[in-house]
Amino acid sequence: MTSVEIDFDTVEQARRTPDEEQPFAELGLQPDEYERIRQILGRRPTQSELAMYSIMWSEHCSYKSSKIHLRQFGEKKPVSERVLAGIGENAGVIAISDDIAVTFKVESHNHPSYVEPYQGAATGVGGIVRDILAMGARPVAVMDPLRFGAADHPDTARVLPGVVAGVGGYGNCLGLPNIGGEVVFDPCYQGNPLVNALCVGVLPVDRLQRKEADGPGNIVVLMGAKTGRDGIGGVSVLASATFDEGSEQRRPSVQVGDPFMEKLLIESCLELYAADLIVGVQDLGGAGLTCALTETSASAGTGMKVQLETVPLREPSMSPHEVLASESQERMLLIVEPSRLNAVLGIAQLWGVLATPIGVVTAPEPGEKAGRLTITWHGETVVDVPPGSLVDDGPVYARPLKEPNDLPLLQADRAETLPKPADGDGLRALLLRMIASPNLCDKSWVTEQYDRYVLGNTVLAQPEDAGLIRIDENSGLGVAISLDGNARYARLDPYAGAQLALAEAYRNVAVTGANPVAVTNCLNFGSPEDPAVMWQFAEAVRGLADGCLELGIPVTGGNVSFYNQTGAAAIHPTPVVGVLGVHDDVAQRVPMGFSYAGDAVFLLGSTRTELSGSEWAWVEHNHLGGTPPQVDLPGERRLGEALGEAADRGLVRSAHDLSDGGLAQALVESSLRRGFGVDVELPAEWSTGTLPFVYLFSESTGRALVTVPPGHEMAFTALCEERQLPVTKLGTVAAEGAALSVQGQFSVSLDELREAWTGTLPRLFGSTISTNVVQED
Amino acid sequence: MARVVVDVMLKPEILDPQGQAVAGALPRLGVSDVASVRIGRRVEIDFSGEVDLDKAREIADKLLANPVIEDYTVRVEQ
Amino acid sequence: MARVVVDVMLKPEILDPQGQAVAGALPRLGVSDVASVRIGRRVEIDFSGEVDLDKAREIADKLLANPVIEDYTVRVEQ
Amino acid sequence: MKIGVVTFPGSLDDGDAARAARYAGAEAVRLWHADPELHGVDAVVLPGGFSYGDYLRCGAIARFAPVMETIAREARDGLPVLGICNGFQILCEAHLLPGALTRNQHLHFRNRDQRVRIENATTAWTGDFSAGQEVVIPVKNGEGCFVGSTELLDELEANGQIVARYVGENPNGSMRDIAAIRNEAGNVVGIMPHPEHAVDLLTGPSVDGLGFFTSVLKAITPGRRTTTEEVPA
Ligand SMILES: Nc1ncnc2c1ncn2[C@@H]1O[C@H](COP(=O)(O)OP(=O)(O)O)[C@@H](O)[C@H]1O
Ligand SMILES: [Mg+2]
Repeated sequence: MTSVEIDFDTVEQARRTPDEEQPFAELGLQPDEYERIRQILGRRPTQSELAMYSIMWSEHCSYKSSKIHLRQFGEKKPVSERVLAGIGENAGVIAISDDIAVTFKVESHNHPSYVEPYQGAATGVGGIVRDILAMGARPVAVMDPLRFGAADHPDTARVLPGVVAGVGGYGNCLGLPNIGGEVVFDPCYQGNPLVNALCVGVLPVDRLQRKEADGPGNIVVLMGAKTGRDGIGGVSVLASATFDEGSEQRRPSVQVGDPFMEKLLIESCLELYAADLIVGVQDLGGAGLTCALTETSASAGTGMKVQLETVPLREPSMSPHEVLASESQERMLLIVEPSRLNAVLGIAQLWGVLATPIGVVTAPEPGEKAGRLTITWHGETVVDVPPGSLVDDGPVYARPLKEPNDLPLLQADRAETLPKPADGDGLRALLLRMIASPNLCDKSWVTEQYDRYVLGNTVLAQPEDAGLIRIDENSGLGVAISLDGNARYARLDPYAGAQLALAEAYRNVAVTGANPVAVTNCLNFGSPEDPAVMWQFAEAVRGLADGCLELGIPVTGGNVSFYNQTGAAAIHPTPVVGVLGVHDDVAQRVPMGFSYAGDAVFLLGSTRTELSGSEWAWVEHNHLGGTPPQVDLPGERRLGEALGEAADRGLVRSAHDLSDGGLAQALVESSLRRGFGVDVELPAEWSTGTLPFVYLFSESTGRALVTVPPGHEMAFTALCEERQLPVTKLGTVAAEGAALSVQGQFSVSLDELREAWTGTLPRLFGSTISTNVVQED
Repeated sequence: MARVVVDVMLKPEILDPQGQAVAGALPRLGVSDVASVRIGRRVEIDFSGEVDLDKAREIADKLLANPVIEDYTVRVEQ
Repeated sequence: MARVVVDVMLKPEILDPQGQAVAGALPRLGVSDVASVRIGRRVEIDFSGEVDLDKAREIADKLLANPVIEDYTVRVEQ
Repeated sequence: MKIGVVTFPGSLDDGDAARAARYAGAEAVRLWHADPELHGVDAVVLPGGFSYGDYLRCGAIARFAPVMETIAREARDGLPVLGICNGFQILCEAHLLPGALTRNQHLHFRNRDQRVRIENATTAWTGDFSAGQEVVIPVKNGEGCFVGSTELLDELEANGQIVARYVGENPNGSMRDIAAIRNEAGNVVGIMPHPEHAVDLLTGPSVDGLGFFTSVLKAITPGRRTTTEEVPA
């Protein structure tokens, strides 16, 4: 081939034209970063190499701003023999018995979901499912923590229905039950909704897969969808226009998902794992082939020779740098011994999935510690790099941190001083307003769009406190997961806010009777270049790491999403924390709803006057200020242990954690769940003036509402007292269809409660078509 | 009564799983010479009075198509 | 390469909730003179060789449309 | 007794249908879409899911699977066939049942526990119920709205071919609240709600769904379906 015909940049050309100007700044690289690349290569990078470095060294892939902080999750890690794979892998893997492990992780897909809500959310689900699949696991459930702008803002009517349909469209079609999530509204998310997605998978302990591209001579196989131009620039600011000024077509950064293809990909991968046919596997997500090729070879210390033109393309006109940067969905990279190649291709064919050998693993040159990744395009070398330089040698920043200027004033402006209702009528009216408010109202309009039954192992799902799935049909072994985050608390105190999210997720898992064992997290923040945001981030990570150490459960994985802001305004810091717990026998699960008239109702934990950052302050006074509720992790631990033992001994009929909206909200939810009323008498010391209000709406942590069947009360209270866990008898469960009554204060029929609680979302989003374009107000 | 037809198709570079699935099923109908199938939406808008093509274009742009991933054409049907 | 376009629309007597929803949203765009909106599918079939209209008709009849509820038209695109 | 459960690419509730068959006391036999052989099963379930992604029209592509040719032939000979959700859609597309299933009127996928009244207890799949009995079974579909011409609907009513109706809120806008229908002979039934998800109180809202699977075990004559080379010794 003569060089005249070549319309793409090659290594040879790069050597010949060292001074050619390159658009590194447009690709998001700093001048010193570009200089580093030239140093590493000993020449200017080719167009393809430049694209690869710019993606791999982007914030999203390199964690350059967060790395120095995230280290604490390792440094402060509590000892746990359960963790088989932790941070650094696609997802954390936790042994739940001698031979069964689970893997779980949460990730964000925030920006794409704002641009194209349906596809953005759908591909968010698809991406996290492939991470779980890459560990060797069968994905068995998904969850979706979501944050939107104000519920009544016209653009929320564009974003929310699309996001929900996308989460459902992809998850339902994959056959994964959706077992929980969050729907939270706050104006801070107006131009920047948060779409986080969690997947959990199950694998035999001995089937854990590795991503290492070990064994020189082994074949590199790309399996799944064809590669197209979609998503180029999704990860970094890479846009093909900057390469190709002539045909300036803006490429979309949103990909379209194909859940059917993903389902076939899952089934074929699981067959490959079961037959032990592969050496390594890696999913393709952000940064596509670039990330998969470099990570698999770098982690093994090997090299690769890849013939890029063998990659099946959807659009034949793609150039090599586009193929390398494409974020086309539903693809996996496999490392296969040559003798197994035919068997692998055969399984792919059985499921109707494309599988194509694209290269071979190579050994390091004699004297070298690591191999090189060389990529050719129709015979010409377009990439020749040490793969480790892309994966591990990216820039690391200790960005400046500074407490936000407004924080002292904000913290001084306490909600405890706001006007409060002081009589029964006022409380009754307040209760009805509170349960109808967007954050506290019934979320069925959203969750009914998700399949919760598929796979037949869903024991608890939304609106229960945690999702609980059966893992082993014979023994009843299962896992419970809850995801939580309260950004208002985190805004007021990010250290405490992260711990409160952890505490809430821990509590939600514990009330089902499960034993919390591991943590994942998705840290959604504004721009790391803003010292105030960076301070929030640092505090949140420190809080979470300290909290996990104190609770004795390790962080096994997670995700960071920066740049969540509109103009200069960052979202509230939003650490979303997921806790996974193990249930030895899901038949002993504890649901949240009252279910027998005459059962005793107890409140566990202590109530304090804690209204700052509360849902009440926000709904009634549009107020955010003060300091969030006190964190009491030892108390959470005692509560969890007590609930676990009570569940094992069959002493409790229901348990429901208290969080947003306090005791009042918990009483309403437990009543409406199965349609049983409740008669409550407030403790004498809380019965006068505005104290009943405080008791009902304070958001003190470490509390749960529990019902105990007649005859077990003594045993139950003794169990709590042994653990120094405050226990207060509040009253009894009333008859089916009765009312919620607070003696001396008010009484509301369940019908009236239900009408207020369920009406809000259908009223806001019931009409099904909204415009496609962003709506300003 | 006058009718405007809006055809909405995914942009050529965007994956079309629907079309792909149909193309994959054709061999079973004994069809082997189809290179590609793309599936989009056809929207028929009947105006009660005069056709308002500008209005139709606005409807297409704001409601019927998502310009991030879809192209559309608007025409009056004869 | 030659293209056949198959338009598939719900029969007039079958309710089209999608079309209705779009029609219902029009007043919000300030459109009040639309009598009805119907939404169907537009399928573009690219043959690798000659257009085979009979084949296309068979594909439409057996696969692309459900004759119980849908009508279709098949035409070669110019 | 063997109940076959077909897996198409994109079938999702196949494992659940097999589990339900086992709970009812049958042996569950997995059938593969590309294999025309029914392996001696006495009845067949077409499970829920999104066969072939349900991209064109639900069930439209699955209908052409090799296994469907055999099922269509045997069904005409009396083989009991139950199509659940996507399976119901496939049966309509394959013209083994009349009418069609279209997009839910409210345009959303909907998953909820649904009250359903069994209208006809004479089919191969509903013999264990009594006509008029109300049961609770989950619905979960995006295109479960049954439509047909007035003549067809009248005919279904007159022939007792409406097997079940929604009670309370109709979850998808289905005409005449139809949740399940049968063919004229009564061996082929299509149902939109998912009986296989109501077989265990641990994981479902009731155990009402089990009745469909126990019914068929009583309706079939063992061995009737085995082909010569598979006659058990
Ligand atoms: N907030 C976090 N906490 C703990 N681990 C994290 C966090 N963010 C990222 N990680 C870990 O860093 C690694 C790389 O993350 P990511 O790039 O999201 O993974 P992937 O490439 O699989 O999408 C993963 O092991 C992930 O678990
Ligand atoms: Mg990964």
